[in-house]
Amino acid sequence: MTIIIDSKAFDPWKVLDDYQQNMPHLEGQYGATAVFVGTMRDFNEGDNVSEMFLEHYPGMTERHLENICKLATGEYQLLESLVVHRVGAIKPNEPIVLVAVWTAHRKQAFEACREIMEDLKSKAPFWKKEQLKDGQDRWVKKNTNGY
Amino acid sequence: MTIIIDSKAFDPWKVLDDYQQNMPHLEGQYGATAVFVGTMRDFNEGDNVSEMFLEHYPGMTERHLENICKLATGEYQLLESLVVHRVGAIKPNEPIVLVAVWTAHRKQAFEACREIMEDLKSKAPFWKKEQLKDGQDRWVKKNTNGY
Amino acid sequence: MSIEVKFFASMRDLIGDDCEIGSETLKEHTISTVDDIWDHCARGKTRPENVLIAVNMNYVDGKALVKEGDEVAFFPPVTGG
Amino acid sequence: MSIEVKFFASMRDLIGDDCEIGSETLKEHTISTVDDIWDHCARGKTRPENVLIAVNMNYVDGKALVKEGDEVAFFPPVTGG
Repeated sequence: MTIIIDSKAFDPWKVLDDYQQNMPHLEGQYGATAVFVGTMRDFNEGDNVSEMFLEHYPGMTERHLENICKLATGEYQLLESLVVHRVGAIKPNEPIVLVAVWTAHRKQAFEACREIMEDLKSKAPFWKKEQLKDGQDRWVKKNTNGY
Repeated sequence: MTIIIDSKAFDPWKVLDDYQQNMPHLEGQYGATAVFVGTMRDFNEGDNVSEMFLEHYPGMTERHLENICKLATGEYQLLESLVVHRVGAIKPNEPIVLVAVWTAHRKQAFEACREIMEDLKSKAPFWKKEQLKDGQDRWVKKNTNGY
Repeated sequence: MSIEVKFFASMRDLIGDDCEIGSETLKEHTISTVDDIWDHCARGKTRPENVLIAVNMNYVDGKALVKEGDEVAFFPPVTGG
Repeated sequence: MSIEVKFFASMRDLIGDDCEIGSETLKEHTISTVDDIWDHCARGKTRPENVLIAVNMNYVDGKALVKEGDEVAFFPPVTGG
Protein backbone atom coordinates (compact mmCIF):
# COMPACT_ATOMS: atom_id res chain seq x y z
CA MET A 1 0.00 0.00 0.00
CA THR A 2 1.52 3.27 -1.09
CA ILE A 3 0.19 6.84 -0.95
CA ILE A 4 2.04 9.59 -2.78
CA ILE A 5 1.12 13.27 -2.74
CA ASP A 6 3.33 15.18 -5.10
CA SER A 7 3.60 18.67 -6.58
CA LYS A 8 5.57 17.33 -9.57
CA ALA A 9 3.88 16.04 -12.74
CA PHE A 10 3.84 12.24 -13.03
CA ASP A 11 3.48 9.74 -15.85
CA PRO A 12 0.94 7.16 -14.64
CA TRP A 13 2.21 4.37 -16.91
CA LYS A 14 5.81 4.89 -15.83
CA VAL A 15 4.74 4.97 -12.17
CA LEU A 16 2.79 1.72 -12.62
CA ASP A 17 5.67 0.06 -14.43
CA ASP A 18 8.10 1.00 -11.65
CA TYR A 19 5.68 0.04 -8.90
CA GLN A 20 4.91 -3.35 -10.34
CA GLN A 21 8.58 -4.16 -10.79
CA ASN A 22 8.92 -3.84 -7.04
CA MET A 23 6.28 -6.51 -6.42
CA PRO A 24 8.26 -9.71 -7.16
CA HIS A 25 6.74 -11.38 -4.09
CA LEU A 26 3.32 -11.12 -5.76
CA GLU A 27 4.31 -12.65 -9.11
CA GLY A 28 1.81 -15.28 -10.19
CA GLN A 29 -0.63 -14.25 -7.44
CA TYR A 30 -2.50 -11.34 -8.96
CA GLY A 31 -4.87 -12.06 -11.81
CA ALA A 32 -6.42 -8.61 -11.95
CA THR A 33 -5.21 -5.03 -11.95
CA ALA A 34 -7.69 -2.16 -12.12
CA VAL A 35 -6.43 1.37 -12.70
CA PHE A 36 -8.06 4.75 -12.81
CA VAL A 37 -6.34 7.92 -13.99
CA GLY A 38 -7.97 11.32 -13.62
CA THR A 39 -6.57 13.88 -16.03
CA MET A 40 -7.07 17.64 -16.15
CA ARG A 41 -9.41 18.70 -18.92
CA ASP A 42 -9.24 22.10 -20.58
CA PHE A 43 -12.93 22.78 -20.01
CA ASN A 44 -15.33 22.50 -17.07
CA GLU A 45 -18.90 23.65 -16.49
CA GLY A 46 -18.92 25.24 -19.93
CA ASP A 47 -15.74 27.29 -19.50
CA ASN A 48 -12.23 27.01 -20.86
CA VAL A 49 -9.76 26.29 -18.10
CA SER A 50 -6.10 27.21 -18.60
CA GLU A 51 -4.64 26.09 -15.29
CA MET A 52 -5.65 24.64 -11.96
CA PHE A 53 -4.32 24.89 -8.42
CA LEU A 54 -4.81 21.95 -6.06
CA GLU A 55 -4.69 22.69 -2.35
CA HIS A 56 -4.66 20.00 0.33
CA TYR A 57 -4.50 19.65 4.12
CA PRO A 58 -1.04 18.22 4.80
CA GLY A 59 -1.28 15.38 7.28
CA MET A 60 -5.03 14.91 7.10
CA THR A 61 -5.01 14.15 3.38
CA GLU A 62 -2.38 11.43 3.70
CA ARG A 63 -4.13 9.97 6.71
CA HIS A 64 -7.51 9.76 5.02
CA LEU A 65 -6.06 8.26 1.84
CA GLU A 66 -4.35 5.63 4.00
CA ASN A 67 -7.61 4.87 5.79
CA ILE A 68 -9.48 4.57 2.51
CA CYS A 69 -6.91 2.11 1.14
CA LYS A 70 -6.79 0.12 4.37
CA LEU A 71 -10.56 -0.29 4.39
CA ALA A 72 -10.57 -1.37 0.75
CA THR A 73 -7.70 -3.79 1.35
CA GLY A 74 -9.79 -5.61 3.96
CA GLU A 75 -13.06 -5.49 2.09
CA TYR A 76 -11.69 -6.55 -1.31
CA GLN A 77 -8.64 -8.64 -0.36
CA LEU A 78 -6.26 -6.30 -2.15
CA LEU A 79 -2.78 -7.70 -2.68
CA GLU A 80 -1.45 -4.21 -3.38
CA SER A 81 -2.76 -0.68 -3.83
CA LEU A 82 -1.29 2.59 -5.01
CA VAL A 83 -2.68 6.11 -4.91
CA VAL A 84 -0.84 9.09 -6.41
CA HIS A 85 -2.33 12.60 -6.22
CA ARG A 86 -1.00 15.88 -7.54
CA VAL A 87 -1.09 19.13 -5.59
CA GLY A 88 -0.08 22.65 -6.60
CA ALA A 89 -0.27 24.09 -10.10
CA ILE A 90 -1.53 21.73 -12.83
CA LYS A 91 -1.89 22.23 -16.58
CA PRO A 92 -4.50 20.68 -18.89
CA ASN A 93 -3.74 17.12 -19.98
CA GLU A 94 -1.64 16.45 -16.88
CA PRO A 95 -2.71 13.55 -14.66
CA ILE A 96 -4.23 14.60 -11.34
CA VAL A 97 -4.81 11.25 -9.68
CA LEU A 98 -3.89 7.60 -10.14
CA VAL A 99 -5.57 4.73 -8.29
CA ALA A 100 -4.37 1.17 -8.89
CA VAL A 101 -5.21 -2.10 -7.15
CA TRP A 102 -4.01 -5.66 -7.58
CA THR A 103 -6.21 -8.65 -6.66
CA ALA A 104 -6.58 -12.35 -7.42
CA HIS A 105 -9.93 -11.87 -9.21
CA ARG A 106 -11.37 -9.12 -11.38
CA LYS A 107 -14.60 -8.41 -9.48
CA GLN A 108 -12.65 -7.23 -6.44
CA ALA A 109 -10.26 -5.16 -8.54
CA PHE A 110 -13.02 -3.28 -10.39
CA GLU A 111 -15.02 -2.60 -7.24
CA ALA A 112 -12.10 -1.61 -5.04
CA CYS A 113 -10.64 0.78 -7.61
CA ARG A 114 -13.95 2.56 -8.04
CA GLU A 115 -14.69 2.68 -4.32
CA ILE A 116 -11.26 4.10 -3.46
CA MET A 117 -11.78 6.74 -6.12
CA GLU A 118 -15.25 7.70 -4.87
CA ASP A 119 -14.10 7.80 -1.25
CA LEU A 120 -11.14 9.94 -2.25
CA LYS A 121 -13.49 12.32 -4.07
CA SER A 122 -15.82 12.69 -1.09
CA LYS A 123 -13.48 12.45 1.91
CA ALA A 124 -9.87 13.29 1.06
CA PRO A 125 -9.23 16.99 1.73
CA PHE A 126 -8.23 18.39 -1.66
CA TRP A 127 -9.63 21.54 -3.24
CA LYS A 128 -9.41 22.69 -6.83
CA LYS A 129 -9.17 26.28 -7.94
CA GLU A 130 -9.59 26.81 -11.66
CA GLN A 131 -7.95 29.59 -13.62
CA LEU A 132 -10.17 30.44 -16.58
CA LYS A 133 -8.93 31.52 -20.01
CA ASP A 134 -10.45 34.97 -19.41
CA GLY A 135 -8.12 35.46 -16.42
CA GLN A 136 -10.62 34.88 -13.63
CA ASP A 137 -10.25 32.12 -11.08
CA ARG A 138 -12.80 30.19 -9.02
CA TRP A 139 -12.93 27.41 -6.46
CA VAL A 140 -14.66 24.30 -7.76
CA LYS A 141 -17.74 24.12 -5.51
CA LYS A 142 -18.50 20.41 -5.50
CA ASN A 143 -17.66 17.13 -7.08
CA THR A 144 -19.85 15.26 -9.49
CA ASN A 145 -21.30 11.98 -8.25
CA GLY A 146 -19.45 9.03 -9.77
CA TYR A 147 -22.22 6.45 -9.41
CA MET B 1 -10.78 2.16 -31.17
CA THR B 2 -8.09 -0.46 -31.50
CA ILE B 3 -8.21 -4.24 -31.13
CA ILE B 4 -5.00 -6.23 -31.01
CA ILE B 5 -4.73 -10.02 -30.84
CA ASP B 6 -1.13 -11.04 -30.42
CA SER B 7 0.87 -14.16 -29.70
CA LYS B 8 3.78 -12.09 -28.35
CA ALA B 9 4.01 -11.02 -24.72
CA PHE B 10 3.14 -7.37 -24.10
CA ASP B 11 3.86 -4.81 -21.41
CA PRO B 12 0.51 -3.12 -20.63
CA TRP B 13 2.05 0.11 -19.30
CA LYS B 14 4.31 0.46 -22.33
CA VAL B 15 1.36 -0.23 -24.64
CA LEU B 16 -0.74 2.41 -22.85
CA ASP B 17 2.08 4.94 -22.95
CA ASP B 18 2.53 4.44 -26.70
CA TYR B 19 -1.18 4.47 -27.39
CA GLN B 20 -1.85 7.64 -25.47
CA GLN B 21 1.00 9.45 -27.18
CA ASN B 22 -0.87 8.90 -30.44
CA MET B 23 -3.96 10.69 -29.15
CA PRO B 24 -2.88 14.37 -29.44
CA HIS B 25 -6.29 15.28 -30.83
CA LEU B 26 -7.84 14.25 -27.52
CA GLU B 27 -5.53 16.29 -25.26
CA GLY B 28 -7.51 18.23 -22.69
CA GLN B 29 -10.70 16.33 -23.55
CA TYR B 30 -10.45 13.18 -21.48
CA GLY B 31 -10.77 13.51 -17.73
CA ALA B 32 -10.93 9.79 -17.02
CA THR B 33 -9.04 6.68 -18.05
CA ALA B 34 -10.04 3.27 -16.72
CA VAL B 35 -7.81 0.29 -17.31
CA PHE B 36 -8.07 -3.40 -16.57
CA VAL B 37 -5.21 -5.87 -16.93
CA GLY B 38 -5.77 -9.60 -16.56
CA THR B 39 -2.59 -11.46 -15.69
CA MET B 40 -1.88 -15.19 -15.63
CA ARG B 41 -1.75 -16.58 -12.12
CA ASP B 42 0.29 -19.65 -11.20
CA PHE B 43 -2.68 -21.34 -9.54
CA ASN B 44 -6.29 -21.98 -10.46
CA GLU B 45 -9.02 -24.08 -8.89
CA GLY B 46 -6.59 -25.32 -6.27
CA ASP B 47 -3.87 -26.47 -8.70
CA ASN B 48 -0.48 -25.13 -9.63
CA VAL B 49 -0.44 -24.06 -13.26
CA SER B 50 2.89 -23.90 -15.09
CA GLU B 51 1.75 -22.72 -18.52
CA MET B 52 -1.37 -21.88 -20.46
CA PHE B 53 -2.39 -22.10 -24.09
CA LEU B 54 -4.93 -19.63 -25.44
CA GLU B 55 -6.84 -20.64 -28.55
CA HIS B 56 -9.12 -18.29 -30.48
CA TYR B 57 -11.34 -18.26 -33.58
CA PRO B 58 -9.49 -16.03 -36.06
CA GLY B 59 -11.91 -13.62 -37.64
CA MET B 60 -14.78 -14.14 -35.24
CA THR B 61 -12.78 -13.07 -32.20
CA GLU B 62 -11.69 -9.77 -33.76
CA ARG B 63 -15.19 -9.12 -35.00
CA HIS B 64 -16.82 -9.67 -31.65
CA LEU B 65 -14.25 -7.56 -29.82
CA GLU B 66 -14.93 -4.77 -32.31
CA ASN B 67 -18.67 -5.08 -31.76
CA ILE B 68 -18.23 -4.99 -28.00
CA CYS B 69 -16.14 -1.81 -28.20
CA LYS B 70 -18.49 -0.15 -30.69
CA LEU B 71 -21.48 -0.79 -28.44
CA ALA B 72 -19.63 0.57 -25.40
CA THR B 73 -18.47 3.62 -27.37
CA GLY B 74 -22.07 4.56 -28.07
CA GLU B 75 -23.43 3.73 -24.64
CA TYR B 76 -20.68 5.43 -22.64
CA GLN B 77 -19.47 8.16 -25.03
CA LEU B 78 -15.98 6.73 -25.19
CA LEU B 79 -13.39 9.06 -26.69
CA GLU B 80 -11.02 6.13 -27.24
CA SER B 81 -10.81 2.43 -26.43
CA LEU B 82 -8.11 -0.20 -26.63
CA VAL B 83 -8.26 -3.97 -26.22
CA VAL B 84 -5.19 -6.20 -26.36
CA HIS B 85 -5.47 -9.97 -25.94
CA ARG B 86 -2.80 -12.64 -25.95
CA VAL B 87 -3.15 -15.96 -27.76
CA GLY B 88 -0.84 -18.98 -27.87
CA ALA B 89 1.47 -20.09 -25.08
CA ILE B 90 1.48 -17.93 -21.94
CA LYS B 91 3.55 -18.17 -18.76
CA PRO B 92 2.52 -17.17 -15.23
CA ASN B 93 2.78 -13.44 -14.48
CA GLU B 94 2.36 -12.53 -18.15
CA PRO B 95 -0.54 -10.22 -19.03
CA ILE B 96 -3.37 -11.94 -20.90
CA VAL B 97 -5.69 -9.03 -21.57
CA LEU B 98 -5.71 -5.25 -21.44
CA VAL B 99 -8.85 -3.11 -21.67
CA ALA B 100 -8.54 0.68 -21.57
CA VAL B 101 -11.09 3.43 -22.17
CA TRP B 102 -10.88 7.22 -22.22
CA THR B 103 -13.90 9.40 -21.40
CA ALA B 104 -14.74 12.93 -20.22
CA HIS B 105 -16.11 11.72 -16.85
CA ARG B 106 -15.20 8.89 -14.51
CA LYS B 107 -18.57 7.16 -14.19
CA GLN B 108 -18.55 6.29 -17.89
CA ALA B 109 -14.93 5.12 -17.80
CA PHE B 110 -15.44 2.75 -14.86
CA GLU B 111 -18.64 1.28 -16.26
CA ALA B 112 -17.44 0.91 -19.85
CA CYS B 113 -14.17 -0.76 -18.86
CA ARG B 114 -15.96 -3.30 -16.73
CA GLU B 115 -18.68 -3.95 -19.28
CA ILE B 116 -16.21 -4.48 -22.12
CA MET B 117 -14.31 -6.91 -19.92
CA GLU B 118 -17.44 -8.87 -18.96
CA ASP B 119 -18.66 -8.98 -22.55
CA LEU B 120 -15.25 -10.15 -23.68
CA LYS B 121 -15.33 -12.91 -21.04
CA SER B 122 -18.75 -14.14 -22.09
CA LYS B 123 -18.79 -13.58 -25.87
CA ALA B 124 -15.33 -13.34 -27.40
CA PRO B 125 -14.22 -16.77 -28.64
CA PHE B 126 -11.09 -17.53 -26.63
CA TRP B 127 -10.37 -20.79 -24.83
CA LYS B 128 -7.79 -21.51 -22.17
CA LYS B 129 -5.99 -24.80 -21.74
CA GLU B 130 -3.98 -25.07 -18.56
CA GLN B 131 -0.82 -27.11 -18.20
CA LEU B 132 -0.53 -28.25 -14.60
CA LYS B 133 2.72 -28.65 -12.69
CA ASP B 134 2.14 -32.41 -12.57
CA GLY B 135 2.28 -32.55 -16.39
CA GLN B 136 -1.44 -32.93 -17.11
CA ASP B 137 -3.39 -30.41 -19.13
CA ARG B 138 -7.06 -29.42 -19.08
CA TRP B 139 -9.40 -27.01 -20.80
CA VAL B 140 -10.80 -24.37 -18.48
CA LYS B 141 -14.51 -25.21 -18.44
CA LYS B 142 -16.09 -21.86 -17.68
CA ASN B 143 -15.41 -18.36 -16.59
CA THR B 144 -16.15 -16.93 -13.20
CA ASN B 145 -18.86 -14.29 -13.05
CA GLY B 146 -17.36 -10.83 -12.65
CA TYR B 147 -20.39 -9.12 -11.08
CA MET C 1 -19.96 -24.57 -52.90
CA SER C 2 -19.98 -26.41 -49.60
CA ILE C 3 -20.44 -25.82 -45.88
CA GLU C 4 -17.32 -25.64 -43.78
CA VAL C 5 -17.71 -26.94 -40.23
CA LYS C 6 -15.19 -26.05 -37.52
CA PHE C 7 -14.66 -27.33 -34.01
CA PHE C 8 -12.69 -25.46 -31.39
CA ALA C 9 -10.97 -26.28 -28.12
CA SER C 10 -12.54 -29.21 -26.20
CA MET C 11 -15.09 -29.65 -29.00
CA ARG C 12 -12.27 -30.50 -31.40
CA ASP C 13 -10.90 -33.01 -28.87
CA LEU C 14 -14.37 -34.57 -28.77
CA ILE C 15 -15.26 -34.61 -32.48
CA GLY C 16 -12.00 -34.34 -34.35
CA ASP C 17 -10.94 -32.19 -37.27
CA ASP C 18 -13.01 -29.72 -39.22
CA CYS C 19 -15.41 -31.24 -41.74
CA GLU C 20 -16.57 -29.98 -45.09
CA ILE C 21 -19.99 -30.87 -46.46
CA GLY C 22 -20.30 -30.70 -50.24
CA SER C 23 -23.35 -29.81 -52.35
CA GLU C 24 -24.21 -33.42 -53.12
CA THR C 25 -24.10 -34.50 -49.50
CA LEU C 26 -26.23 -31.52 -48.44
CA LYS C 27 -28.97 -32.60 -50.84
CA GLU C 28 -28.73 -36.32 -50.22
CA HIS C 29 -28.95 -35.98 -46.45
CA THR C 30 -31.39 -33.03 -46.40
CA ILE C 31 -29.11 -30.97 -44.19
CA SER C 32 -30.82 -27.64 -43.59
CA THR C 33 -30.19 -26.63 -39.97
CA VAL C 34 -27.26 -26.45 -37.58
CA ASP C 35 -28.73 -29.46 -35.75
CA ASP C 36 -28.54 -31.44 -38.99
CA ILE C 37 -24.91 -30.41 -39.40
CA TRP C 38 -24.03 -31.69 -35.95
CA ASP C 39 -25.75 -35.01 -36.59
CA HIS C 40 -23.85 -35.38 -39.83
CA CYS C 41 -20.39 -34.40 -38.56
CA ALA C 42 -20.37 -35.52 -34.93
CA ARG C 43 -20.29 -39.25 -35.65
CA GLY C 44 -22.90 -40.11 -33.05
CA LYS C 45 -21.44 -37.97 -30.28
CA THR C 46 -24.00 -36.28 -28.01
CA ARG C 47 -23.85 -32.50 -28.24
CA PRO C 48 -22.94 -31.03 -24.84
CA GLU C 49 -25.73 -28.79 -23.55
CA ASN C 50 -23.57 -25.73 -23.17
CA VAL C 51 -22.04 -25.85 -26.68
CA LEU C 52 -21.96 -22.53 -28.51
CA ILE C 53 -22.73 -22.31 -32.21
CA ALA C 54 -21.78 -19.69 -34.77
CA VAL C 55 -22.83 -19.39 -38.40
CA ASN C 56 -20.62 -17.04 -40.38
CA MET C 57 -19.15 -15.89 -37.06
CA ASN C 58 -22.50 -14.87 -35.54
CA TYR C 59 -23.98 -16.70 -32.58
CA VAL C 60 -27.06 -18.78 -33.44
CA ASP C 61 -28.98 -21.68 -31.93
CA GLY C 62 -29.39 -25.21 -33.26
CA LYS C 63 -32.55 -24.41 -35.23
CA ALA C 64 -30.73 -21.86 -37.39
CA LEU C 65 -30.86 -22.57 -41.12
CA VAL C 66 -27.67 -23.08 -43.08
CA LYS C 67 -26.95 -22.76 -46.76
CA GLU C 68 -24.08 -23.50 -49.10
CA GLY C 69 -21.11 -21.23 -48.53
CA ASP C 70 -21.76 -20.91 -44.80
CA GLU C 71 -19.12 -21.43 -42.15
CA VAL C 72 -20.47 -23.24 -39.10
CA ALA C 73 -18.57 -23.52 -35.81
CA PHE C 74 -19.15 -25.48 -32.61
CA PHE C 75 -17.26 -24.60 -29.47
CA PRO C 76 -17.43 -24.75 -25.67
CA PRO C 77 -18.19 -21.73 -23.44
CA VAL C 78 -15.54 -19.09 -23.99
CA THR C 79 -12.88 -18.63 -21.31
CA GLY C 80 -10.70 -15.74 -22.40
CA GLY C 81 -9.71 -12.58 -20.59
CA MET D 1 -1.28 25.07 25.22
CA SER D 2 -3.77 26.52 22.82
CA ILE D 3 -6.18 25.53 20.06
CA GLU D 4 -5.00 25.99 16.50
CA VAL D 5 -7.75 26.82 14.01
CA LYS D 6 -7.20 26.42 10.26
CA PHE D 7 -9.23 27.49 7.25
CA PHE D 8 -8.77 25.99 3.81
CA ALA D 9 -9.62 26.93 0.23
CA SER D 10 -12.73 29.15 -0.10
CA MET D 11 -13.14 29.14 3.69
CA ARG D 12 -9.79 30.91 4.02
CA ASP D 13 -10.91 33.47 1.43
CA LEU D 14 -14.04 34.01 3.54
CA ILE D 15 -12.54 34.15 7.04
CA GLY D 16 -8.87 34.93 6.59
CA ASP D 17 -5.78 33.41 8.10
CA ASP D 18 -5.54 30.66 10.69
CA CYS D 19 -6.28 31.69 14.25
CA GLU D 20 -4.82 30.48 17.51
CA ILE D 21 -6.85 30.54 20.72
CA GLY D 22 -4.77 30.61 23.89
CA SER D 23 -5.62 29.12 27.31
CA GLU D 24 -6.76 32.42 28.76
CA THR D 25 -9.11 33.18 25.92
CA LEU D 26 -10.57 29.67 26.06
CA LYS D 27 -11.50 30.15 29.71
CA GLU D 28 -12.69 33.74 29.39
CA HIS D 29 -15.02 33.01 26.50
CA THR D 30 -16.10 29.53 27.63
CA ILE D 31 -15.15 27.96 24.31
CA SER D 32 -15.91 24.26 24.54
CA THR D 33 -17.30 23.15 21.15
CA VAL D 34 -16.45 23.56 17.49
CA ASP D 35 -19.45 25.89 17.17
CA ASP D 36 -17.91 28.13 19.85
CA ILE D 37 -14.64 28.13 17.93
CA TRP D 38 -16.36 29.31 14.77
CA ASP D 39 -18.18 32.09 16.61
CA HIS D 40 -14.90 33.22 18.11
CA CYS D 41 -12.77 33.11 14.95
CA ALA D 42 -15.22 33.86 12.13
CA ARG D 43 -15.73 37.53 13.02
CA GLY D 44 -19.48 37.44 12.56
CA LYS D 45 -19.44 35.53 9.28
CA THR D 46 -22.26 33.01 8.83
CA ARG D 47 -21.01 29.43 8.56
CA PRO D 48 -21.94 27.98 5.16
CA GLU D 49 -24.21 24.96 5.56
CA ASN D 50 -21.96 22.58 3.70
CA VAL D 51 -18.77 23.43 5.59
CA LEU D 52 -16.73 20.43 6.73
CA ILE D 53 -15.08 20.34 10.13
CA ALA D 54 -12.12 18.31 11.38
CA VAL D 55 -10.72 18.06 14.88
CA ASN D 56 -7.23 16.58 14.94
CA MET D 57 -7.76 15.57 11.32
CA ASN D 58 -10.94 13.56 11.98
CA TYR D 59 -14.30 14.67 10.65
CA VAL D 60 -16.69 15.89 13.35
CA ASP D 61 -19.82 18.03 13.56
CA GLY D 62 -20.30 21.42 15.18
CA LYS D 63 -21.31 19.99 18.57
CA ALA D 64 -17.96 18.21 18.96
CA LEU D 65 -16.04 19.17 22.10
CA VAL D 66 -12.58 20.70 21.81
CA LYS D 67 -9.77 20.91 24.31
CA GLU D 68 -6.41 22.60 24.57
CA GLY D 69 -3.87 21.19 22.15
CA ASP D 70 -6.50 20.35 19.50
CA GLU D 71 -6.21 21.34 15.86
CA VAL D 72 -9.53 22.44 14.39
CA ALA D 73 -10.11 22.94 10.67
CA PHE D 74 -12.97 24.37 8.63
CA PHE D 75 -13.14 23.76 4.90
CA PRO D 76 -15.55 23.52 1.98
CA PRO D 77 -16.65 20.22 0.36
CA VAL D 78 -13.59 18.44 -1.01
CA THR D 79 -13.04 18.48 -4.77
CA GLY D 80 -9.93 16.39 -5.45
CA GLY D 81 -9.45 13.47 -7.78
